[in-house]
Amino acid sequence: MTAFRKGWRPVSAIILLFLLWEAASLLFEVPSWLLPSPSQIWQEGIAGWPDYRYHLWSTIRLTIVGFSIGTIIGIAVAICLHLLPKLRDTLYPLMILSQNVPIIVLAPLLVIWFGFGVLPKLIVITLVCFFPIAVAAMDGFKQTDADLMHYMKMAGATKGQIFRKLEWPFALPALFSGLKISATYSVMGAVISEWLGAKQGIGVYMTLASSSFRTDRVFVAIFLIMALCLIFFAFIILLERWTVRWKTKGAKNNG
Amino acid sequence: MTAFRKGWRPVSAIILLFLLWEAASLLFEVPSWLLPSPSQIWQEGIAGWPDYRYHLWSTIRLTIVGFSIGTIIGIAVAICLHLLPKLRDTLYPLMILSQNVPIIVLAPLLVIWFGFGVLPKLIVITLVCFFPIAVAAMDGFKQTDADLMHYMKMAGATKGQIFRKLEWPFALPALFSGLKISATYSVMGAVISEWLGAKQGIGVYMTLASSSFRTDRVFVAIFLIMALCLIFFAFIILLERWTVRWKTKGAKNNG
Amino acid sequence: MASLSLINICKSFGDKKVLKDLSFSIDHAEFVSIVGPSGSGKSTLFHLIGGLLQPDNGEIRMESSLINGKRGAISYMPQSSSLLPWRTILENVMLGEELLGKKDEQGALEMIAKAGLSGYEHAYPDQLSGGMKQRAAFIRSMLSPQSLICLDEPFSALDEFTRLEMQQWLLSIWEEHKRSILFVTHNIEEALYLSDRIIVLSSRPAQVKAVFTIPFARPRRESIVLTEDFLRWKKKIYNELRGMI
Amino acid sequence: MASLSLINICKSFGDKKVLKDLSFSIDHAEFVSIVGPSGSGKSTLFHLIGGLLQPDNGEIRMESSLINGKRGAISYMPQSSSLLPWRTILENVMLGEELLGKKDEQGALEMIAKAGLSGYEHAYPDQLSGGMKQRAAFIRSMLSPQSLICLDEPFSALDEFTRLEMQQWLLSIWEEHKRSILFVTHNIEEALYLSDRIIVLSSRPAQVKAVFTIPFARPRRESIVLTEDFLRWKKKIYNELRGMI
Amino acid sequence: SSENNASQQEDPQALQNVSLVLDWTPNTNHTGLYAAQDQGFFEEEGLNVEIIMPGEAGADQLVASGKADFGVSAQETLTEARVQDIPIVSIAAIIQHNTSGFASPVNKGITSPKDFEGKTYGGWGAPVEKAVISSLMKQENANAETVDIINMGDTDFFTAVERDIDFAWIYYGWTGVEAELRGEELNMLYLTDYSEKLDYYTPVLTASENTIKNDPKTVKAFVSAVSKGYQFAIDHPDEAADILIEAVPDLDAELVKASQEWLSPKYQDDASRWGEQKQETWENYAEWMYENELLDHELEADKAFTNQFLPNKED
Ligand SMILES: Nc1ncnc2c1ncn2[C@@H]1O[C@H](COP(=O)(O)OP(=O)(O)OP(=O)(O)O)[C@@H](O)[C@H]1O
Ligand SMILES: Nc1ncnc2c1ncn2[C@@H]1O[C@H](COP(=O)(O)OP(=O)(O)OP(=O)(O)O)[C@@H](O)[C@H]1O
Ligand SMILES: [Mg+2]
Ligand SMILES: [Mg+2]
Repeated sequence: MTAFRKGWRPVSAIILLFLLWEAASLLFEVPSWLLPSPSQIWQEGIAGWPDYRYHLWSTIRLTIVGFSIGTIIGIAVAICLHLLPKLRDTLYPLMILSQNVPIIVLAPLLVIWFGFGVLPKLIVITLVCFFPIAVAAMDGFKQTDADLMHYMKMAGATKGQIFRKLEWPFALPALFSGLKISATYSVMGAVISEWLGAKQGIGVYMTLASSSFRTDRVFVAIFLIMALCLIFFAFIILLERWTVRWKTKGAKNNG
Repeated sequence: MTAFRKGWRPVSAIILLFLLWEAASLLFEVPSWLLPSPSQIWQEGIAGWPDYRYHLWSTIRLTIVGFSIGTIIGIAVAICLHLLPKLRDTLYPLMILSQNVPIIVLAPLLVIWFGFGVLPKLIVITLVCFFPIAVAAMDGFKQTDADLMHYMKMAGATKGQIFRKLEWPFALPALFSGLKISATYSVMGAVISEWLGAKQGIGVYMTLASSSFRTDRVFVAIFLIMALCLIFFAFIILLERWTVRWKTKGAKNNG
Repeated sequence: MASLSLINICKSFGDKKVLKDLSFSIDHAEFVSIVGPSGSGKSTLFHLIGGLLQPDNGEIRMESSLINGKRGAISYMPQSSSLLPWRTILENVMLGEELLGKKDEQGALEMIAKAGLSGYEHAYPDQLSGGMKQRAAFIRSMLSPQSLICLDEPFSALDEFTRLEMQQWLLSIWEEHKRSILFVTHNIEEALYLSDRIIVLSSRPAQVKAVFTIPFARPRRESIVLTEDFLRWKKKIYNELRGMI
Repeated sequence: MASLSLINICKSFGDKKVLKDLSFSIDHAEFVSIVGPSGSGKSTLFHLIGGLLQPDNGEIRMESSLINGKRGAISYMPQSSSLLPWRTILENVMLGEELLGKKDEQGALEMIAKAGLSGYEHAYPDQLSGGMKQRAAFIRSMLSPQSLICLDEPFSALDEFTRLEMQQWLLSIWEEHKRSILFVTHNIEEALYLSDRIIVLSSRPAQVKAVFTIPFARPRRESIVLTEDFLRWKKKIYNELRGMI
Repeated sequence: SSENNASQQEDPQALQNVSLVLDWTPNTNHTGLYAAQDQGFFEEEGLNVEIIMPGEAGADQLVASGKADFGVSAQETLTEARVQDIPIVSIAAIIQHNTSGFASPVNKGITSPKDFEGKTYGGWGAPVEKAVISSLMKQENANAETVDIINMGDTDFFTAVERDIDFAWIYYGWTGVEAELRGEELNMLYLTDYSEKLDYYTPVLTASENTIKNDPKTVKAFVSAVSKGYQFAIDHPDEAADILIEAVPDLDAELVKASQEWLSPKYQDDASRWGEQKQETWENYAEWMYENELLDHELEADKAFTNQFLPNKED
């Protein structure tokens, strides 16, 4: 997780990648409609800013709202299913099923049921986000240290107290593992949801670019999506560091 | 995880759901092109078997191969990045980025590079599967119990031994958490990859059904996908039980 | 009416019989020690009293109510210190109180100081030595408000002097608040110095092998361990235990 | 040439000085005990010798080579038993050997039987009592082939008889194989009964407060603990320790 | 468009909100719609139209279910939809003749359907593709079984022909024009050149049977505004292209202009008025589909379309 502190490594790897790409473009004279060179993408990225900034904002808003809802639902589902084992037995398989309704097929139904508003889009992002969080959190809860659990039970902790004071903090690292996966998917989820029929958003920008054969703009969109994802991911990692800091603070001689 | 042993709960929940759905279809006279009733879907599922069985086999094969490759790569990546922290610092952000190249955009590139054969499809499934596995495994490795780690180090275990004998078994539960998420996505990955250009597969079957307005067949396809996913998921859970059975065997009085 | 009574308790793990027809009781404000071979079932006994396990047979009564499988009736210090790694020592020692709704930070800080842990209030368990963790777990059980305290080898990781300090402190708390204490130890001198009664368990399956009522007057002084009487008692119990192994 | 020598070792955690200019050495086939107050730095000392931690200052030499930060040179039994929960007892006790490439299942089974754990070869650590886990960890360190064994309070969770058995067994192994042993304990009698020398550490920051060479002849008999001489030594060390607390 | 804003502010209540779903991303097929909006034709008819991209949802079901009032579709899909009892109706043909066909880079040497033999076709996996290819090839006594049909999914034409694909089915007005702009020479085989029956309407405007029955006034108003919009696009291709570019700035301006130039004359073409549909065209194509086993049963062609909302020729 020191990935972001020691930022120079990945950054230089990426720069190297870009240089190779640029060189290859020049060398093999790849036509730009097939694969634009980084410099062309960069130019379009600068030039197109006034065009796509509204799209960008719209996607960011959608992602944040969707990811938040997905997280809340994911955690809530994990908690409910964990605390109510019978409910878990009933719903867990259904939850897995929910992940396998192909969104592309769900899309028309969602639009037919909920219209073209923001609701079907949020449903899509939520569907994409909540599952990794819920699975990771449930597995985390399940793996609580047995000795600590024994103590809590003997000390007369109620189910709720055991959950709040033991299982929850214990599952936090696992939960963050799920959050990381979800954060990564949330931006993609937003973009997909925009294909559901939206007026703005990176997804729309990309479809338009692609259908008018502007490969350079498609790549600008890809890089915007990537940048958004990285920012989200970094945010989760910061949150993780801040939340489970006892791990780093306590285990100093974990040489 | 007793979900599958106590199978009657989810099964009855699903049956209930179907009954409600059927009743609603009858009651509100939903036209079948909008939302077919379960009985219609069931009929088409029976009647269409000779039509879609080849599609089904093709998707199953693709999923198994893709998921296996994705798992191997995911685990290999996690191990490499874990054992070589510098490499991790360099590649982890790139790995996150890899998750955010929208597949729909990657498709043309994959086609350019690898044609319309099976290779680009496997790449898509692998891309979808390896990430949750890699993230979960890496987080699992990181959370190895400090006391045990101290002992292993003092006992002179080499990096490889520490990994094989301590970190790996310790991370198994986390790894399975990731495998579960991936298994769920693998079938969807296969279906999506079939949209990349395939001659057969559930994805193809579904596109055809959808473009000729056979909503009932679309739902047959959805249910096939779901069934496949559940089977994969169940398989992973069996494997988990069998692999980390010390957990259930050792902690009997974890009442 | 005894504070806690166990009547014909049986417990097996799989086909391993651990406790067999075990019966004894503790009075109000009594200090009872349990000694017995390693692996005889002392910790299991505590798990039964604490409601973590259900006896296969028999009754556990507190005052007059049956508490088989009921949790939270006792204050407990486990054999492994079981501190929550994400809580500081201060937060950890207040956990028992917290679970029952009332926290007394001032009291906790005083206790921490008395246990020689001042300066570590805000350290995490990972930063403590084995003995220090044990002391923290001990404070936690002392701060819990229940009237029966079960201590599972609380001082095993302490040097003789710290151990003596802790013993004296335990006695002073006990004499002041008059709670009942059930105390597992392997140290016969410790058991003699602290207890009103000593229960000797046989090896597995554990049964009550002998019960000794210790006649030394209270309050007890440290010097008591040097008396002839004390040595005689020590030999007696020593022989009782030796007979078994 | 001493088997192990520590020269002017210093170690701090943050701004807490734990070890300060600590020097001592162990000869070949010598049995040295370390006693000292809880939290003084004994386990830290072992972590330094084992290479888990680097001293801030000073040298750790084995034979004549510097082993600061070098791992695997000693066989170690940690204070917390640290058994791998997914391995059976048999697999756990062979871990130390396994790491160095050679496994001897027959020998391991014999050791397990001697430690009174027969029947538990294929049990998981969770199914063992505290004392049984400690014995398993002890066997593990005995089975490791290194010539210096560091034991951190190996018998603290054992009843007096099991402890005595283990002590005698330890002595017999030691006399047979002539390995060097560094032994942390809080039990002065134990230290006296087992050791050639006893090193008394001061409280934090730990320094060598005193070193006693124990003159009792080998092989030692259990009855030695009842001799006048033994009691005199016990008082001597007791007083040395008391001076500090 | 400043005057539109003014009229909107004057009396916003009077405008009726209707929605229109496109069939794909906005392109020159849709110019008339954007022109009608920009020129205020919709407002003149008392409509406030929201133009929506369909995304993956597909317009037909949305229109049929009433989530959108109007849609853009094509005769081939509408035929299949109606056969599946989906109640939508074509209310105007946007382009009189089928402008689609099989395109291939010149170097592939495909100048007639005969040359398809042994080549690889890249499509989207619909049975109709195979049927069309075979029927064209049959006319030249070529063996359709030798054509390798591959589903190329979302891959675009230019990318696909770089790889394993030899020819694909495109709309000339967009992809073909793009090729011109790129200076890529294409061999284009229009369907209309080979079969009368394949000269179907694509794209068309649609409304649901419900809307037509319950709200004919709105449909009438809508169609007449759209009709004016397309008339505008026919008369002023350049301005119309600018309107589209302004409305959807993310489109490639050059392509839009060139495409508009090509397409403007094709909207009305040889018909007596824009939007006119002939029963014969509907019957022919449905018959062809039925013959090729692409339909479960025959289409009632007269119910599939209507000219009743088109403005009278005198207008
Ligand atoms: N979860 C379990 N599954 C199976 N056997 C168990 C389990 N827990 C304890 N036992 C067995 O029960 C017996 C008694 O264990 P217990 O922990 O009560 O001993 P103890 O008297 O506390 O020993 P010590 O003094 O060593 O702590 C042991 O033989 C142990 O193996
Ligand atoms: N990781 C750490 N971070 C900060 N301080 C530490 C850490 N590990 C140990 N210490 C401190 O070092 C001191 C010595 O600890 P150590 O475990 O060596 O004591 P010990 O002599 O083994 O005590 P005991 O007999 O209680 O086991 C203690 O004060 C402890 O708080
Ligand atoms: Mg015990
Ligand atoms: Mg220690």
